[in-house]
Amino acid sequence: MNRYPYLIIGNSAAAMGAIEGIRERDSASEITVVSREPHHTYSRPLISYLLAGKVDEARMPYRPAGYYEDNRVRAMLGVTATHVDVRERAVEISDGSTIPFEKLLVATGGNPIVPRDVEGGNAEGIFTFTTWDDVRRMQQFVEQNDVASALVVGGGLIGLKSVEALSALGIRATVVELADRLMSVTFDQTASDLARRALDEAGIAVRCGTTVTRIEQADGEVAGAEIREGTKVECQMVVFAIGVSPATEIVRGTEIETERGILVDDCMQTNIEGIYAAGDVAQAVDLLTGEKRAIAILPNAYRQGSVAGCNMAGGQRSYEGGLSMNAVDICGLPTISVGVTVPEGDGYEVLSVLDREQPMYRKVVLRNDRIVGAVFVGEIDRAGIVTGLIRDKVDVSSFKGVLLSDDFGLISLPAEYRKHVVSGAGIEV
Amino acid sequence: MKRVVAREEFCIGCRLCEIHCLVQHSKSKKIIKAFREERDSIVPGIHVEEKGYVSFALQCRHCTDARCIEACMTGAMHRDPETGAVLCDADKCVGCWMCIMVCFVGAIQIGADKHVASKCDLCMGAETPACVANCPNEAIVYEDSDE
Amino acid sequence: MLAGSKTYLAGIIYGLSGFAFSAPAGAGVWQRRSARVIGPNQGESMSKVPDYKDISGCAISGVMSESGRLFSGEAIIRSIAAMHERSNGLGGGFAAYGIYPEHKDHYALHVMCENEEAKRVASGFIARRLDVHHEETIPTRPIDAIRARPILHRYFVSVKPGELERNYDLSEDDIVVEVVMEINSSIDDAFVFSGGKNMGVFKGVGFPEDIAAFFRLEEYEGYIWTAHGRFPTNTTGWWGGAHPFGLLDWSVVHNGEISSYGINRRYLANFGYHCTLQTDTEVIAYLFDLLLRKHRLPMEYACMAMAPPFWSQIERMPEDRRKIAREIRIVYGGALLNGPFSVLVGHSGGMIGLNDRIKLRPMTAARKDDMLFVASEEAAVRELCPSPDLIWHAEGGVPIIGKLGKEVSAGSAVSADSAPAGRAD
Amino acid sequence: MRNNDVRKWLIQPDFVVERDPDKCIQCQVCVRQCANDVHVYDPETGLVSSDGTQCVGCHRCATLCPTNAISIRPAQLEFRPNANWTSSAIKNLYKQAETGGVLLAGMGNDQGFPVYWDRMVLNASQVTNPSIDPLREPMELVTYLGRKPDRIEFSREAGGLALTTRLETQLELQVPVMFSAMSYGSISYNASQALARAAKEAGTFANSGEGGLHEDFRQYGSNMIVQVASGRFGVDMEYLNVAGALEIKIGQGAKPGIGGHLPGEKVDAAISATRMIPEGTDALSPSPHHDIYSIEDLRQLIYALKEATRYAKPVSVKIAAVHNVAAIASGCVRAGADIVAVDGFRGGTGAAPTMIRNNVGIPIEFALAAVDSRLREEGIRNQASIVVAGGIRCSADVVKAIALGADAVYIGTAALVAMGCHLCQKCYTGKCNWGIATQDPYLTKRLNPNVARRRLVNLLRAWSLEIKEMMGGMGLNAVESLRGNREHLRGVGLTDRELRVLDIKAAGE
Repeated sequence: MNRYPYLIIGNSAAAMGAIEGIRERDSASEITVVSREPHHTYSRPLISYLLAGKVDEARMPYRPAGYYEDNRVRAMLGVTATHVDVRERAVEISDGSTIPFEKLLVATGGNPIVPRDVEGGNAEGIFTFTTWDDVRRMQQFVEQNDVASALVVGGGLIGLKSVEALSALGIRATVVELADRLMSVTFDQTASDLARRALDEAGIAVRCGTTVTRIEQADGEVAGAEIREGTKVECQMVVFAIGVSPATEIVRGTEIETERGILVDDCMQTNIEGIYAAGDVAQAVDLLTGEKRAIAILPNAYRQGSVAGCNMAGGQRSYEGGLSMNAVDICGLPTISVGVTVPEGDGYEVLSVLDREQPMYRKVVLRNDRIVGAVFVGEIDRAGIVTGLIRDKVDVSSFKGVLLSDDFGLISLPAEYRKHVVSGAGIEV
Repeated sequence: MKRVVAREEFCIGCRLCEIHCLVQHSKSKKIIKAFREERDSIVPGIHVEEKGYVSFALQCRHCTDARCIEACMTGAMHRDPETGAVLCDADKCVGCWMCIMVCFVGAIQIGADKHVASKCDLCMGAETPACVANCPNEAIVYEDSDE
Repeated sequence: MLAGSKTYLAGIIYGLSGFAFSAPAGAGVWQRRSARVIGPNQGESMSKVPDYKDISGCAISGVMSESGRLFSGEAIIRSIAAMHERSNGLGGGFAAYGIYPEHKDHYALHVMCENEEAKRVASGFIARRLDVHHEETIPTRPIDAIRARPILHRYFVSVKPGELERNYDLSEDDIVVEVVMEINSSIDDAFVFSGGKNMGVFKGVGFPEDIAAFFRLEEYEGYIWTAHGRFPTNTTGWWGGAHPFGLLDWSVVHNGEISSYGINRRYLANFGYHCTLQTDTEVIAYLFDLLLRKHRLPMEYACMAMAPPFWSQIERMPEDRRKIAREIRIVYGGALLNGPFSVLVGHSGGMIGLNDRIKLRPMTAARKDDMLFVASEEAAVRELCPSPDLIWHAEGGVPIIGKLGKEVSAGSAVSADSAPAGRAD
Repeated sequence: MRNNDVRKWLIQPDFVVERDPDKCIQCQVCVRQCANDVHVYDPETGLVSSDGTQCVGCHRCATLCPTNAISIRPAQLEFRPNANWTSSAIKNLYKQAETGGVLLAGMGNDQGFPVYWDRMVLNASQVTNPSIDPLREPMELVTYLGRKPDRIEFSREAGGLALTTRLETQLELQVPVMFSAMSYGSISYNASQALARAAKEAGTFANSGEGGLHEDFRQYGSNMIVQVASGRFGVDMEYLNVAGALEIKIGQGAKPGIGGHLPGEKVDAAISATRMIPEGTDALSPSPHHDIYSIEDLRQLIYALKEATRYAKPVSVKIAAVHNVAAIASGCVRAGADIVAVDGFRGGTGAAPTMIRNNVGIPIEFALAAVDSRLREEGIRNQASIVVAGGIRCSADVVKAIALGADAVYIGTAALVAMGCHLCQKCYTGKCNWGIATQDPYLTKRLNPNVARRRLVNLLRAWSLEIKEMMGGMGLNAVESLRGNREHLRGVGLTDRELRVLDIKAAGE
């Protein structure tokens, strides 16, 4: 049987990372990509910009046209892989055929979570927001219907970007968040307050500590919504943006170990030799805790894919661990949040500065004189330096006092680390 | 590839690198005109950090293992296949600031228009970047530093 | 210690500037005078910094029998005459070795005097200081081209035994030099122009072939002959100023200009030599005297001091030789003769031809049987020896050494190897 | 009032700083570069302005200004013209009336004495003697410094001739130009390092000055001459033995008869370790060596140093050019000096009393002529090399010095200028804006030693090329034929007496 040397299920950041990782070592063998979406690889986070009209479809591709040809990639687009046959080392696809492989990467990403218990959840005008096709559906809906207002359920990254996009289309938008703050995974209350103010100024209503309980229908279409305390929200469309779960269905029932996502080692390999997973579907080691955790962010996805690709092609590269982090521009307010920002338990030290007027907010969370988390709102230019300190687990006791000062920069760091960063780490001497 | 390497022991904090970077990236490329008309619309790709008598000029390291490229969701941040420089395509950048978040050197800034990231472009393949050419003390040098 | 010794003070060569300047302007053409054009300003102050440059183009030639066979002056006359165009009639001269076998143990003083009174005073002085074994007029014949001429007389002398006892620190040579110096410096119009044993210098104002005819040199027989034809560009010439220059039995004929004269002169002053003639040829004679007679350097190294190899060449030498060459350059930097020159030095033991180290003046050498020929031009050699065994252009800084009773030196053998094959007929 | 050189009552500024508003882009480079606070940025107006009161005329701001917006001119305020009471004489009186102190100055004598180098011209070949093209023919500048025997002796051995003369150690110079004594302390670490490295690269010597030799510079020892001065700073066995040669500093051209004083604030940890004195204490060099009150004492020190270095290092004695310099030099040679270094009255310094700098000592040209002639008269010229210093500005000065009789020259000010010095003469303030004569870490890093080294090497290279061209023109292809060859010099505009002292002819003779 003619086995495919490299088979990749998925066509987004992790898949591109894998292609590029493979191609660094193996420029000859064919790579096969199977994607259920019919599109050339595109930038998933750009969908909110597309919806908002800030970018056009021509700018959607994540890699240029001709990318597959240039990289000798056989792209099977619009084809859904349904199951991994571990014993036969083959993937079954929707038309019933199978693709035998030598090396497999599962990079199927995540599935948007839709609550099942919401009354009226079957109405027209309810959307999730993770794919290009979601944008097209929403655009079509907005064009065909008189949508004056919308409800976004979920105040995380996707929720905020979608509410911002809807707002940009002239739709009055409301966002509800079950937690007590926006971006609850990475923001603290203060950051959330500042973000909320920015949303307010953009005419976006925010309700925290609540969620939608019922969707009203009129002629099968969304006609409003009721949130927990009984308040009604006028809306003609609802967007569910309460998170994604790893798209592990393809390995369900196989010997491949999963928890929330597919468990991988630091080579991004599953418990089955030659089968790898990367991206939002994978549950890889967390840099800070050392535990395995699914962190659905693009930088991690690409890096995991790249590590997997390298190892699939016979290389030796390990993943240093993922770091939960987010950069998001909320209606013109730049924010960056990294790692543990709302510490729970003892042993943490929190430093922060706040200027609500600017607004400017900087906060770092330390544990054992190492930074484990940080939030930057307003001024973010030097945030990456802190990310580096977190990643490199640098003892900051000698310069703790200046971490939050206005002129914080590399110059504030110990000379040795600074030189390592400037002339060493950056260029990997 | 050739990279700009900062030598902090010789940086005199004059900031001529910043000034000439701005001029180089201005429309007129004439210093007085650039400062009169474009000073607020250009963020120099090089930035002098100074504390006490220590100072150095900082700019993108054009890392081999560039996290900004990995983190870029639009593909705007890319490596020039010819020069190896890490460049940000302003037409593609949407200002998500992922690159700023992952750059542990702190060498990427929010551009003057607040919408796209701004960084050193090594003067787009110039034989000598403007900052290096105009450093009076050779505190930044452009040299081959392939690992 | 050489410094301060009374021997080598002023006027060691047979000429003295102090004397020259005291001569009345417009004296006979043979007289000593400043080498510069004589003008109304020839006063005291200018005499202190005399011009040294004997700016001239010249012809030189030398012939030697290394076996010591005597041969007539006819040969050297033909050779120098072949280079007539290199002279302009303002000076010619010859040195001949082995010409006075019957007086070979006595110094032969050749004296030129302007008048009888000067000759009378000089003769008396010589007789008082030295034992005169024989004296005679130097034979000459009348020549149309030679118009003015001094009285020419020669004395065969030795040092009085008492003189040596009185001057215990001086050698016989030293005493003879002292006497000559005194004559040249203190007796008006008398000038000793030759003073070695069994050799003689013959020179005057005129083309060299005319001077030879005048001195009847074809009647002499010697084993070394050197000759000089002069082409001064800025002087009327005078008899004493013609080449060769002599010091005891050293004679020097020279074509060229010593750009390093200023330091060579001051270097020699460090050793008590005070150059007083207005010519750079003088320093060459002194340097040979210093390096060979006083410092007893082997001929090859004396020549190396005067025309040393470049440092880059020294670097490539075998270690022993490199060490010597390096020391010579370091210690004898002041003896380096810089500038274009070719020089022929005669002495009773042989003849040395030397070019400046980058060979800016011509010099051709040839050998046949026991004969060594050295001349400015190949034509002057071929005139005497149409088919030499070897003929070559001297290399810069590599001396051509003719030794009485010896083979031609290694230095010239090297040159012979590098001579074009077609020339070794 | 601010410290140092503050504007005092009655004293007008020396310079006016003009800023062309059409050119100034408010970039503040000048503000950051001026250690004297001449330029100020006002964040409220967003404008840079200048006040010339503190300006020393070092041109740092004008040189770095990217738009050439700054000009510095002498202050326009003139006293009523008075040939006797010049403005500098008057200002000096004001200063002294204010402070009651000795006037200080940096660098060399700046008074209008004749520059005799400029009154001597060089020779060239025409027609009768070919000039030599240094691009096509070898042209040798290699110079050996040290005691040389009068003659070389051989002994006859079985294999032939064997050299019996053993030459004493000589310093080999690829170019007859060395860097003068400038101590670490008077100049910065970077400047010292640049000089040492340049000397090594160019095949010549740098001189440590009297401040010891920093540990880091010992690796350049074979191209260093180390000084033993009256303060004996930093002198120990390692210091002496690591060097190529030793120099006993008796005097300095800028301040003959005066010692040195490095203020305690400049004596940081590194300088303290190098000089072997406590940190923060003044480094005082006595005026005389208190163990040398006469020539026989000098002989003892020379031989003590030779003993300490097993007779492997040449010993130089550096003296200031004073009236009877020839006799002193002769004495030094007879006392055992292998090199006599003579420093003329234009020699530089980090600090000297102005009156002494401007009025004591004689021009190096005369001193050199006198010393060379004297040693030759005494027949001891071979026994020592002559090195001259003090106002050598260009390669022609070097050629003239060598023709007058020097074996080599020292350059100090010229080397500093090559590194960037603008001769503002404020070395003694410690606020050298060019990073040379300062220990302030903010200022010292302005001198990148890699750049300074390259500039020094370039300077020596350029001078070598020029020296070779001039020698070639004279028909000389070895520097030893130029050395002491005064026939290649002629005087222009000199009196008979001056010509006689210089022992050169007048032009036209």
